[in-house]
Amino acid sequence: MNRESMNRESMSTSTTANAIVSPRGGAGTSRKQGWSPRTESTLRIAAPIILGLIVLGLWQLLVTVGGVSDYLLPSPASIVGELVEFWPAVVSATMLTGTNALLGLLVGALLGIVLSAIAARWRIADQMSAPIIAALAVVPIVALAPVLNSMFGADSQFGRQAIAAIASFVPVFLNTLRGFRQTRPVHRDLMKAYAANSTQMLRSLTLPTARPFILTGIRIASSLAVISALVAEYFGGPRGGLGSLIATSAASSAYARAWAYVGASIALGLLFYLATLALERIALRRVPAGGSR
Amino acid sequence: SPTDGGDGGSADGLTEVKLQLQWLPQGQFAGYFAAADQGYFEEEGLDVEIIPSGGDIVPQDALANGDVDYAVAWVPKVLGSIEQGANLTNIAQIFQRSGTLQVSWADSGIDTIADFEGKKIGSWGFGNEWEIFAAMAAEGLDSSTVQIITQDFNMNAFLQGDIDAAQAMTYNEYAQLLESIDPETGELYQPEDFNVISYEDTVGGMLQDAIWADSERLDSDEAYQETTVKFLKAVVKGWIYSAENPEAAADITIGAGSGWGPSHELWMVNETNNLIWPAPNGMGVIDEASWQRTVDGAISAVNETGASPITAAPPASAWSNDWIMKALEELEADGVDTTGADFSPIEVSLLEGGN
Amino acid sequence: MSDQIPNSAIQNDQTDGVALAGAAAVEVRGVDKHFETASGIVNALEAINLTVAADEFVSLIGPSGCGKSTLMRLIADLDTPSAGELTVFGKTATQARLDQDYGIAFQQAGLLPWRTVAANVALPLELHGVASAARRSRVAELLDMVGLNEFADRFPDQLSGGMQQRVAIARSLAEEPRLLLMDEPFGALDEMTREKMQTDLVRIAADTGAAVVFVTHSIPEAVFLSDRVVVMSPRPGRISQIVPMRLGAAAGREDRTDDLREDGAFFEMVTEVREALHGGAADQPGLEARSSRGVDSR
Amino acid sequence: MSDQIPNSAIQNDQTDGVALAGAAAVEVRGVDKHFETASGIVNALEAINLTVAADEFVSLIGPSGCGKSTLMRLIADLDTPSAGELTVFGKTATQARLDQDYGIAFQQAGLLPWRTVAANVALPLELHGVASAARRSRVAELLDMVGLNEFADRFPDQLSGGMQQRVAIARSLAEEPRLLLMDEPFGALDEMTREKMQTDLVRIAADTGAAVVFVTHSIPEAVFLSDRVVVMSPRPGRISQIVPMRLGAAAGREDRTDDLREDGAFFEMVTEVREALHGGAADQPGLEARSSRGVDSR
Amino acid sequence: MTARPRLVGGFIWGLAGVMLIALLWEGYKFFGPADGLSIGELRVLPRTTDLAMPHLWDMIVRLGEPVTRADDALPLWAVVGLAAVTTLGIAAAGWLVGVVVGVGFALLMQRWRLAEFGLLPWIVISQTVPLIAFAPVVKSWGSRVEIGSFEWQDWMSVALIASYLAFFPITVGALKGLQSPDRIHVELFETYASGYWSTLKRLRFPAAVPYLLPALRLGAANAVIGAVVAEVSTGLQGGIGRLLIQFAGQASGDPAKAWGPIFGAIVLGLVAAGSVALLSVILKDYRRTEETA
Ligand SMILES: Nc1ncnc2c1ncn2[C@@H]1O[C@H](COP(=O)(O)OP(=O)(O)OP(=O)(O)O)[C@@H](O)[C@H]1O
Ligand SMILES: Nc1ncnc2c1ncn2[C@@H]1O[C@H](COP(=O)(O)OP(=O)(O)OP(=O)(O)O)[C@@H](O)[C@H]1O
Ligand SMILES: Cc1ncc(C[n+]2csc(CCO)c2C)c(N)n1
Ligand SMILES: [Mg+2]
Ligand SMILES: [Mg+2]
Repeated sequence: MNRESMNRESMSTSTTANAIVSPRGGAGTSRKQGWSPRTESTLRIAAPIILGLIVLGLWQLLVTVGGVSDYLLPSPASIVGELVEFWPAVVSATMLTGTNALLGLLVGALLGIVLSAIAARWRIADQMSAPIIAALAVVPIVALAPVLNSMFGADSQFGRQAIAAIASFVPVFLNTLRGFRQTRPVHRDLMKAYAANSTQMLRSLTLPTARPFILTGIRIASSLAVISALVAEYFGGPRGGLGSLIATSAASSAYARAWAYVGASIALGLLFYLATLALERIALRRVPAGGSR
Repeated sequence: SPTDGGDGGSADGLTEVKLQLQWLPQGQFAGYFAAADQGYFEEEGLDVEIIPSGGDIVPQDALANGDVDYAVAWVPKVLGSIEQGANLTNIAQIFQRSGTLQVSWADSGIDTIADFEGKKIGSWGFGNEWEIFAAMAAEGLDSSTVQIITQDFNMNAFLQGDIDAAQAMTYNEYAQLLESIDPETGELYQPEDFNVISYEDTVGGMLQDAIWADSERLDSDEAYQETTVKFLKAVVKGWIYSAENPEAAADITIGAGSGWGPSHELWMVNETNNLIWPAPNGMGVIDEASWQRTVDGAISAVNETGASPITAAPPASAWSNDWIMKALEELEADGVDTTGADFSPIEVSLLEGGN
Repeated sequence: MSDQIPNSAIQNDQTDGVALAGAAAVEVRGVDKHFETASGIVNALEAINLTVAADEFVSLIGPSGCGKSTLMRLIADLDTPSAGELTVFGKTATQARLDQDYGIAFQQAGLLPWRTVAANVALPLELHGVASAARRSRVAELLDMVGLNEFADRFPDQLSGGMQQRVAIARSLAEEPRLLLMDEPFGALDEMTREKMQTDLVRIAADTGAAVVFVTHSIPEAVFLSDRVVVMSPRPGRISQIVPMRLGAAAGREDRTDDLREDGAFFEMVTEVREALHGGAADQPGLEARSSRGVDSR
Repeated sequence: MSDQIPNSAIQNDQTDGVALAGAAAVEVRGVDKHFETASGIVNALEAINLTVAADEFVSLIGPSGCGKSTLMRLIADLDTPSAGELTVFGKTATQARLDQDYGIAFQQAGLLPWRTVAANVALPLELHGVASAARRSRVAELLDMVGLNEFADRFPDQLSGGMQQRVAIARSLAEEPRLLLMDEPFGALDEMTREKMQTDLVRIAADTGAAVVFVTHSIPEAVFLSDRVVVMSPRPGRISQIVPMRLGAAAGREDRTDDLREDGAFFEMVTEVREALHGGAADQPGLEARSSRGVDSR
Repeated sequence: MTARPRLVGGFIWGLAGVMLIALLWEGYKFFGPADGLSIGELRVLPRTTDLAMPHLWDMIVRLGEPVTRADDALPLWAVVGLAAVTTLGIAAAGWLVGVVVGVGFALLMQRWRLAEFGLLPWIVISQTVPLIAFAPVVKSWGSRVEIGSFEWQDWMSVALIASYLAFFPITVGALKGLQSPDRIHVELFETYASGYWSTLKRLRFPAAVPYLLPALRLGAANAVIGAVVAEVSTGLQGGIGRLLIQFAGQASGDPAKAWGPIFGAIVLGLVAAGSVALLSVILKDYRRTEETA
């Protein structure tokens, strides 16, 4: 791996990725903590749920018994109450923001894959894109939102979708590029020995090798897309999405309602995350741990 | 808690007070900065910290949470908070009039609220939209008959035709329009280029910048009561200074961190003065009719999710003229004119970019 | 009769009774190969002369870094010689590659992890446009040959190392190549599996009549499999000796069964290759620091 | 004289003239080891009985999965037996580990890549609070022993595989353990380097007088190194035979030079172990699908 | 080829990439339709007006001009630069908090797998909560902290919010890193009867370095993004976030000015990520990976 790709790699969010995909037990963990596989898979599901319930319970207790006012800290019960009361608005807002995020994710991921294929193929394209990618990776959305609204018009959802696309593009690009560079010498030799042409090479080797990396990139991008689409709503454009409703509710101190919308946005982010995680799991099924070695 | 409001004191014997603004430092708040700059607070024995806010800070919540002693906020927004359980009192209605406009192009045919139907209507959201919904409700329109578009920090969306009628404050966004180049002429836009609907002239007009205090402390905390009167006295003096010395007031706000250019800042101070002065009942005194109009409007306004800022009239504790009256009396005793009888605005010419 | 030969001489190259049917499978004449690296030029191969007859089994043996893999890669046209001439069945190496005249297998099985066993074996057929029905029957046949038809639908990670290597061999045989190139194909296997695979390979080579060029580190393996063992020495990589195998009665491929491994003639040949190897090798093969991580092709 | 022994019988275990100085280095009595896995219980070891005398060199050999590594890990107290008793120098395995009675080396050198060669060898000394001066001189001594003092300041990735393995061996000897445990330490090396390392190991073991338990897949390696070769068979892992090495004149450790490898007695013992192995092993060792990727400890 | 010419080559090509984007901007601005290109309702290519896409030279010239016509006004670049330094300081504080919290969580989860099971899903979910939803809460709660002579400052709220974005990649990277030692190494330390802390110091932390470095770099970029967003959200004075809204508000009359803080934010992010990259030079010996012979 050359120096550049090393830098690239470090900039990507892939570390984030793999730890979550393959929470490791075996290596790096002492055998003395061994649970049977069944206990382990039970705990893996039960532990977070129990922890969540405990925190939720404490929170409710704090408000109902602890004397913290419901105005300062809305209780879970009142949040659920608002959620029920404003359910149609919650659903339509979630749909709107979700659609923006999904479109952004799809376009951003597609662009990321295509452009990284170009960067992987031509070194010059890689070097030329490097500063731009680096800049995109660090630019705060708040900086871009007003500009994009001016460029594409504040009356359409395009600005939000563009922001979600930019946010998704970066991790997909970086991970895919890494994936394209993972083909093993033995496989490349093999394809050459078969006198495979470049299309066959791409279809039979490069793409399948990169696939887990692409999917890891998409998974990282998924919740970013949601949060970006949502935050972009704070900066203009048509109303009706989760972001503008959170802002409006909070501005009138309707915090329980604001948190109901926040809850919906968490659920949306989680839905995106889990959907892409499932996709990744399916694709990773056949690739030995650590992607391709 | 840092909220001394009368019982704590700083090293030099002054009482520490925190005032939460509802936006960044700018001419809209010139009176408070002038009072600080001219030493009016100090004369009253107060050491006032003026705290600006940003996109997501809700000033009345900072007050309700006890983070600050007083807050500047629009009435309909605070009414919403009061209904949610905040215990706040309007102690001085600084702006006597609504400064909100809905601006459209001169040739757009949008001359009244009724013309909004089917149009793309801009608003900042964040609770600034209730006047629109209230005015529309009076015309029998609801939020589903228009498309509400959130405006960002500038008027580009309007200038580029993304929205048909944009929300604008007389003292700020309207000036932004007049500081922009018309690409067709290469010159700045002129007032004739626009149709302007002022909410003050509609049923939807609502009371805006008011000073809010903590109701409980007003009831029970004597030191806070004393501080409140002193504080209001200084504030009134600050606004009088701003009315009489708009240029100097503009310089003070720029010095306090406003990032606007000098011409825009001066425009803002001047237009803000226009919303305050003259004040026939005395500056800061709450006009019961205007209050009632605000409450009615807030009850009738319904946004696209079906939410209203308030569903019922606020408690009586939501406003009180006691404190401002006391302050005005003391000032008048000193021979200060608190009605701005001879106030007259100045002429401000805006330069490109407000610079 | 393992006489030390000068590097340039190849007279005894074809003296051991192997009948030449048409062109030789591989013909290497005065081939050099240099690599340019960050730390200078590496002379991987120098003055290599070697002829492999059309149904001959030739092993390359020598210490690490002596250029065995490099020579094999030149034959496979995965690299080009710096000097000299190299033909495969009388054609250029490139033409032979394009014509798919050889099958190849490496130390790592190199299976594509996302393909099933059957799909891995089918890969070369697929790439060369063999119709799907023909492909299926050929794959079944090949898996039969390596004893894996029960595992056709498994994925590589569900197989043991030995099984993976068999799949790779089946794949290398898919297009009935007249030449098999194998670079330490059994290097990663344990001794017992390895012996089994050797026996299988001898059988398969006999069945198909293909020529084989086989790289190995194991002397018994080379002896067991080969008609001739080419002993190489490093820095620069040269052929230091070519040892023809004289295994008495068990010289025919079909006779090379496990019994041969306990035969006196076998041990004799092992000793002979051992001596050839030690005669030509650097004295402390392990003691040299690797020049650079990148170049190790394993 | 490699008689088939019943698994429970260990009579001939100590009959080959090795003088017992105090407690045996390793004493394994009726040990079983089961693993619980997702797909059921694996009987890795069953009814294992073995005694290793205090200066004896014992090799474990057997097909993949027969439990060699597991047995070694039990001795090292990296795992605990499911049943039976196991003592090291008369103490429990845990106590022996805490007392640092053994040194250990694995198939992979397992050097810490961020430490220099010297710092890697110094690691156990550092962990046990040896003063820095003493540490330095001991490290120099050890690197001398494995012939690597010139490379003290290199990092592992700058060394060849053989050199890395020597560093690992130096590390395992750092605290002069009376017992060396080695799990296929030469498995990844090429044949020639491997022979060199074997010769070195025999010398080092003779110098230090340590007992050695050595896991290998290579019959010649086991024969060359060992006083006794323990042949194991899988499913469940058992000791199928223990073959004492009778290498004639070259039986003493100091006499095991490279000449031994071409000795008739050597080939005889190789054949004997081969037969023991084939007698007790499953017939198709390569043909079993790996149960799970994770458990292969290589 | 040695590394230096390649680095220089990369730099030149990178510059060429930036030039290409500039050329595309101006080229499109010249040839593109003033109102952009719409497909149906959706504008897919931006408007080319000076309002939406100012000339690049205007942006550059604007940087050199005084920020306002006031007598003592500094040039725009100086104002942006000062603000960027302020934000960098706050982001650095947030990053440090993120490092402490992230590594702390990672240690906890590495030590007890139950903690990993229980916490990790929530840590993932935490990142789907829109920052903006709780920025005011942080500010409000922070303002009530007063311990002795220590009084909570507003910039600390911003730093805390920045740390919320920074801690995530660091947690995940550190966890993966701490779990990364090969089983062979863990067991080696076990055979040395090495205790938890000693193993941590000599094995787990060194082994975690290659995972930590990219995570720390990602954390730095995130800290900057978080700081900027929190500045916007809480209205903190003096930083680049404040300038972003301030100048966005002036973009109708002075479109080029709004780009000043955007460039500032990008440079800021690159500097932050770049300074962490310096760490990897210092720790280069820990980036050596094990070579299996
Ligand atoms: N692509 C390359 N670039 C530079 N040097 C190379 C390259 N490939 C091989 N070499 C060098 O050429 C020499 C021969 O390498 P080769 O891989 O052919 O040896 P080998 O005999 O196959 O060794 P091994 O037994 O370890 O596989 C070595 O010194 C190696 O470092
Ligand atoms: N931690 C474990 N969990 C479950 N099964 C295990 C575990 N460790 C080993 N096994 C199983 O125990 C049996 C013996 O394994 P072991 O690693 O000891 O074999 P081995 O003789 O060392 O094999 P090899 O020659 O491949 O190293 C195998 O079937 C293996 O799958
Ligand atoms: C995010 C955001 N929130 C509010 C406003 C508008 N605004 C800020 S203060 C204020 C009262 C009068 O100035 C108004 C209307 C905006 N432009 N952007
Ligand atoms: Mg090789
Ligand atoms: Mg093993």
